[in-house]
Amino acid sequence: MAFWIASSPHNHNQQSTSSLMRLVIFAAIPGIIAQWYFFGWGNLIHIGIAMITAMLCEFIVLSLREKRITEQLFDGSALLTAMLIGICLPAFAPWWITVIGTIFAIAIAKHLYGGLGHNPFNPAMTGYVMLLISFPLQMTTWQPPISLMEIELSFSNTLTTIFTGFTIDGYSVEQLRTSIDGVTMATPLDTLKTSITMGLTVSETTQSSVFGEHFAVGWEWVNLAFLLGGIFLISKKAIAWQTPVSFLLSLFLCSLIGYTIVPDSSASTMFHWFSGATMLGAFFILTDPVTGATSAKGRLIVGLLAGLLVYLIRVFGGYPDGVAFAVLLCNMSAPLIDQYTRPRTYGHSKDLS
Amino acid sequence: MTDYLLLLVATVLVNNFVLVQFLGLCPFMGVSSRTETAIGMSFATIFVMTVASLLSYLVTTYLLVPLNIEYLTTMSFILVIAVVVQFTEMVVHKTSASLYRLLGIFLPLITTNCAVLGVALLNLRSHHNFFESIIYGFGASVGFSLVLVMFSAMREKLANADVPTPFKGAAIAMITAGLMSLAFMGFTGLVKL
Amino acid sequence: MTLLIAILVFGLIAALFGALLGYASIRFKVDADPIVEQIDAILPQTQCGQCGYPGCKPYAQAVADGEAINKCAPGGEDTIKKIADLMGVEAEPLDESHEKDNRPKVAFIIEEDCIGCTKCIQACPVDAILGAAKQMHTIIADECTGCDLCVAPCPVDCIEMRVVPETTQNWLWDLNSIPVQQID
Amino acid sequence: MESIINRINQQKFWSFHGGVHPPEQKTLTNQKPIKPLSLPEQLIIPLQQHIGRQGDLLVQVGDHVLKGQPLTKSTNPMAVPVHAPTSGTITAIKHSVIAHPSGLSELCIFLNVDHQDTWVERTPCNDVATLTNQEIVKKIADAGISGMGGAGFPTHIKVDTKPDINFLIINAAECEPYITADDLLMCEHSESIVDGIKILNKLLNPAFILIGIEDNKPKAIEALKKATAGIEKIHVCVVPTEYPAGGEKQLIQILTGKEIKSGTLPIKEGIIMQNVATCYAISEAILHDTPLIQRVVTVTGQALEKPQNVWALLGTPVHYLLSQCGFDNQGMEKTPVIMGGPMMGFSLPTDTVPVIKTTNCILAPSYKEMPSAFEGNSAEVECIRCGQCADVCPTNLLPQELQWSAKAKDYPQLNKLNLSDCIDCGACAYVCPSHIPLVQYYRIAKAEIRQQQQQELKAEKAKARFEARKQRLEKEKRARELKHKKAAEARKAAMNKATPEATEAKSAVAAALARVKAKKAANQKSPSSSAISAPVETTENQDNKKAQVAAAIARAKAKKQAKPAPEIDAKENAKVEPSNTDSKKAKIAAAVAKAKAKKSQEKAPIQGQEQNQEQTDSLSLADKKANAIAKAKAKALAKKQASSNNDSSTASDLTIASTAESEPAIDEKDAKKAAVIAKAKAKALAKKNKESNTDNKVSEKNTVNVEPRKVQNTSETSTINDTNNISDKDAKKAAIIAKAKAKALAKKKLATQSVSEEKTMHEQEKGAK
Repeated sequence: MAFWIASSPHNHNQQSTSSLMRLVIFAAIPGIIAQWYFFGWGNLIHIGIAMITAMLCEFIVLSLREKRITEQLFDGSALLTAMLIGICLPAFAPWWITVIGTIFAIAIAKHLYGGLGHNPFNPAMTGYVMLLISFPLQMTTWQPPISLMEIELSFSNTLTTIFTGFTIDGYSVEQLRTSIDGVTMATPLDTLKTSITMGLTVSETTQSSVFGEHFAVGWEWVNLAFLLGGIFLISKKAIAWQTPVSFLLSLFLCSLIGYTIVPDSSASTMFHWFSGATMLGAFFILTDPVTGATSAKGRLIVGLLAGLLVYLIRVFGGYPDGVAFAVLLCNMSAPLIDQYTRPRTYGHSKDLS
Repeated sequence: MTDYLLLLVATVLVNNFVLVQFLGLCPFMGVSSRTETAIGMSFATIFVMTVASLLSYLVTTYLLVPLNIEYLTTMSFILVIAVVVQFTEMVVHKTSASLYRLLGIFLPLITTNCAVLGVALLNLRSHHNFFESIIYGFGASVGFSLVLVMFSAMREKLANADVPTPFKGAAIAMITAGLMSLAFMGFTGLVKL
Repeated sequence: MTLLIAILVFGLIAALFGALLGYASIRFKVDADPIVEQIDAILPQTQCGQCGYPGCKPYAQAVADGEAINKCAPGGEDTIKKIADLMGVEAEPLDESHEKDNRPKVAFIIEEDCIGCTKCIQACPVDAILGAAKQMHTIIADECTGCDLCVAPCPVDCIEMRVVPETTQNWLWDLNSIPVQQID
Repeated sequence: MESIINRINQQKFWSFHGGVHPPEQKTLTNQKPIKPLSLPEQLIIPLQQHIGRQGDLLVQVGDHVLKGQPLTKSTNPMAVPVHAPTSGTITAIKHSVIAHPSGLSELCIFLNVDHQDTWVERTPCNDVATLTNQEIVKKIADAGISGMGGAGFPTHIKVDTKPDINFLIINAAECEPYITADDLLMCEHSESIVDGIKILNKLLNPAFILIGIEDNKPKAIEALKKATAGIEKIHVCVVPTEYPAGGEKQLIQILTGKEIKSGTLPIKEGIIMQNVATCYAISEAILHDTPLIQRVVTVTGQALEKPQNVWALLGTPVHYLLSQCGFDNQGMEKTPVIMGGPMMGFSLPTDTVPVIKTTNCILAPSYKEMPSAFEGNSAEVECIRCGQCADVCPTNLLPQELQWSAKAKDYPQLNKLNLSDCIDCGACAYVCPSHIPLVQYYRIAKAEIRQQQQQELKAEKAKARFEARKQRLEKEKRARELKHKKAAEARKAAMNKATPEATEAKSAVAAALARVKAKKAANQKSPSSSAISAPVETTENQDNKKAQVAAAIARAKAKKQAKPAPEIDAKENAKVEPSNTDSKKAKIAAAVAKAKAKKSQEKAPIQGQEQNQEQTDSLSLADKKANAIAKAKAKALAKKQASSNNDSSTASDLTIASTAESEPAIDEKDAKKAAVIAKAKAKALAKKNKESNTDNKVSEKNTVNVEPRKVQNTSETSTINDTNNISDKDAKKAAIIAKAKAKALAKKKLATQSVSEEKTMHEQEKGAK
């Protein structure tokens, strides 16, 4: 028995990083369930593949770097990254897409920089963008919502499609993606972009079945579920409220301005909110504290910037959805924003003489 | 007016000199270890590139073309750039000795910064008029400055990161630049000129 | 003919630009290089001469002229890093010819043994030794820079360098070094 | 101003950024009354219990002291005295582990309690109005009162300020969890506290007096409201409970909405803050003439059976308090015992640490209630930049960025991020999900920055001295050249003409030759002559000089002969050593033996019996000589001192190496020089006293400025100490005396010096808070 020296403070609120990570993972579950309900097993399988790859990759890298494996392997950060990649990928993307993306995310985007806490770019989004640029074909194999699909899609069918490219009955991905009316399905955002480029108005475009009754079949509910999860996270103070709020606000304003100026070729504000990866990005990706801005003001600015970028890329850019790019671009500017948004320290007011 | 604005946006973001066209990588890697230095370098480069593209336009249009000696373009451009850089160097040395020292060899090296010559030559190739030349030069340098300053802020943050030894220093900076380039791919197709 | 014109034109441009630069060089003339002063301010001013120069200022001058930056033993890694920052070069490890231990020290005269030869007084670069011929000498600890230049001249070896003891004033919050009491 | 008063009247206050709500755990102790403790067997009283300087010792080992008797005396405004907490006998004055996070040792007085608890004579004062402000301030200073809330800033300095005071804020917030010492003090002694506040009111005459108290102490609020009922000026301000509302700057911000500019003191805004316990101590000191000898300490934590507030005498060892409260650490592998609260306290390395003036809590947590106190830094994982630390920081810093820079030792960046404004409150580390000991990183960085600044100052000074020396050498060189030139001319002239000057020069040369001869002669017969000259009190300097020369030569000789000596000799010598009664002799012998051993190891032993014989002979000779010389030296010095004590011309008597011509602060330098000289002198004196225990007269005669008693003290304490340490101890004691003397010499300097010191103390206090 001995006297024990420790530095003050001696007590602690007993929170830990891994519990924080777990909370974020749990908060994403409603969204995943919604995704499963509307789009079938595809993304769940991808999440599974990604998680296994992530854990293996994390284990190998950690042992190469001679780190405390037991603690860092289970801190939940790798699982969270894997989960985000799995959610984002098109449901029919081949399995190796997930594997490559996850390895890139874990090994290069995260561990080359020193692991958790040091990575300047969000690993999941870095992996996703890398895939998007390198494998454009595979990355656009979006699956239409189950309700719009011609072919019955079971778990085993999805599984074989992901691993072999064909269902058990021998349907190819292309066939699967063909909808009832014989058109290859794309995401609502993609559809919108293509038709506007072809000179159609928004109201004409939204006649298409992918848009459904409200904004986009399935997507709106998935986004709503993520929104709920996000609000839960904010209420638990696991994420800062500034980034999602300013991001959504900025996206809302941009689309409102666009809609007011040219209503014919601009989608509604709510369409922007409830399609694509808006809510996932707002609450689960942009709020990643490691890669975001640290000060409250900085977070607001990052959110505004992200909203603007998402809108610009969606409306003017070459890609249908801009969340992943916007996240990376925000990650890039976050350190600079941080440098210029430091809060005023107590006793450093200018009017104090 | 809109055309000029679009040209500016296109040169700053879509066809960013550093991250998309991969010009001017030497100072991009060299003077990005501190934000302060990077900002100084940015101003110097903005000045040099804008003035150089202006002067090179004048030289081409009013000397080389009338006199039919276009084959001396590169040479005359180098002359113009060298003078502007020298001038800038003197001014910087006078006004901010510490910045002068921090920029070190990279200040005179603006002369050989391919971005500067690149701007002049690309102006020529795209048949830009007087204002377009200036905007193109300015836009290119602003794009260069933007990513340089961002990159320097990131590198300051990275300085404290626990990067594995083989990747320390330039290696991780290169990887970061690559990932930034990846992110800038998002601007593809943003402006169609 | 075109060749001639080309030469003429280029000559003219060159002359014009030359004149511009010439004017600028006068207009924006920089007088002295303040870098020596800045380096000197970084150096610890022990005036110990371990760098091979007779004092800190000469070494600062030498560094400005391209001497290696890693020769200041009393300053240690900190000083090297600062000079490296200032000069815009990579920091190097301390020159190996110096001993590693650069904890702060002060000279101490074992007063019983002092014979009052004043040799150390002459050696001290900062006049931190007090005494007179045939009188016992003593070190003004507050002024001593720990350069150990007085150790060698002492004929009776009565000067030793002592590490400055740790007090509550200069304690650096090293909790691990605190010995704890064992209780049973 | 008006709005502030309005808001105070409405009990509507401001708030500060951030803050946390750690579990309060105050119910462990706040229901039980303050328990008076029985007297412990031994008290350990550190000489310094506050920020500033330690006072000069007034007592010595063996003295019997009465309760309340001052043990030290302050000569410096920044020093406050300590008093005997009870009557007893002083058994030792030595270094012991003090109540400081470093666990380092400092000088402490060990007092064996005689259980009589006899007071010194006290003169209670019934009416404060009869005292002048100066008298009150002096009484506060003499009572040894320093701030009892945090850092322990000497109170008499804080209350002796001139400018108009808008607010006197009494800090009763006690925001740290677990601690209820102030709470109970307010419940039980609210009248005395208000008396203390009245005294402060008389001294400072502030526009308003605000008592800031957190709303988790309803009883104390009640008691204070009752006690202050009739007084218009005093407002009891109940503020919401939030850590760290009790921080000086935070409480000011809550109560007045004002921010104190970084690097300045609240007094600049016309605000002064005092702790409630300090108010109590002031009223005790003024009204009952009771110095600060005890305080309320919360002894708490779930490792205790009976956690309770106790009246602990200053100097009570922690183990006594713990045992009185039923400390049960059976089955615990690690025992964290924390002095102070769980947020800002420090863990103790041993349980012999005494209670001091700033100790408000002793906390012994169980593993269950405070697991992180047992973990240390082992739970630290990577920072994920979540920013929770920045959300809770009361000074609105960016703890996370500070942490990166602190780890990278990027001090300029830390300064840019205002690390110096951190108050060490620990809120950031409390919430950090990665369990990073942020505060510890900052403290290390702060200490290193402070050290660096000191080094820079020192470097600047060294540079100035170096330049001054260079100039002086240059001047001397020129002067010498000039002299040589003159001499050469004179010689030339002398050669040419056989003038009287020439003969004079010749005679001078002859004299020099003679002197050399005499010296040589002295060399040969030095053993006898110096031995004789020592006991006989010769007044001539020459003998002294001779003796010294002889000593040097003897030493050199010894050295030379020691060279070929084999190791056995050294051993023999060492054997002889203990038989020597004179410690001085023994020491010299030891030194010689050491030198000999060293030399013999270096050189191959060329042995011969004759050589051996000769060697031992000269050894004993050298011993004797050295001894005699030392005595002679000491005496001569003492004499010199006696003769030159009345004026300060001592400095000019000795040739001082350092010339202060180019120094701007000439006075200060002089003072310092004088101090060193005095030190040397005092040392010689002390030695003499020690050696010839009889002559008190000499010392009395010699000490005009220095009290004879003190000199005796010095010599006596040093004799009881280990002989190996003697020189060290002597030097220190001498330094104290010398300091006193230097002060007398530079009285003018004192004022300015103390002012600057005060400033630094203020800064330190701030840092500590």
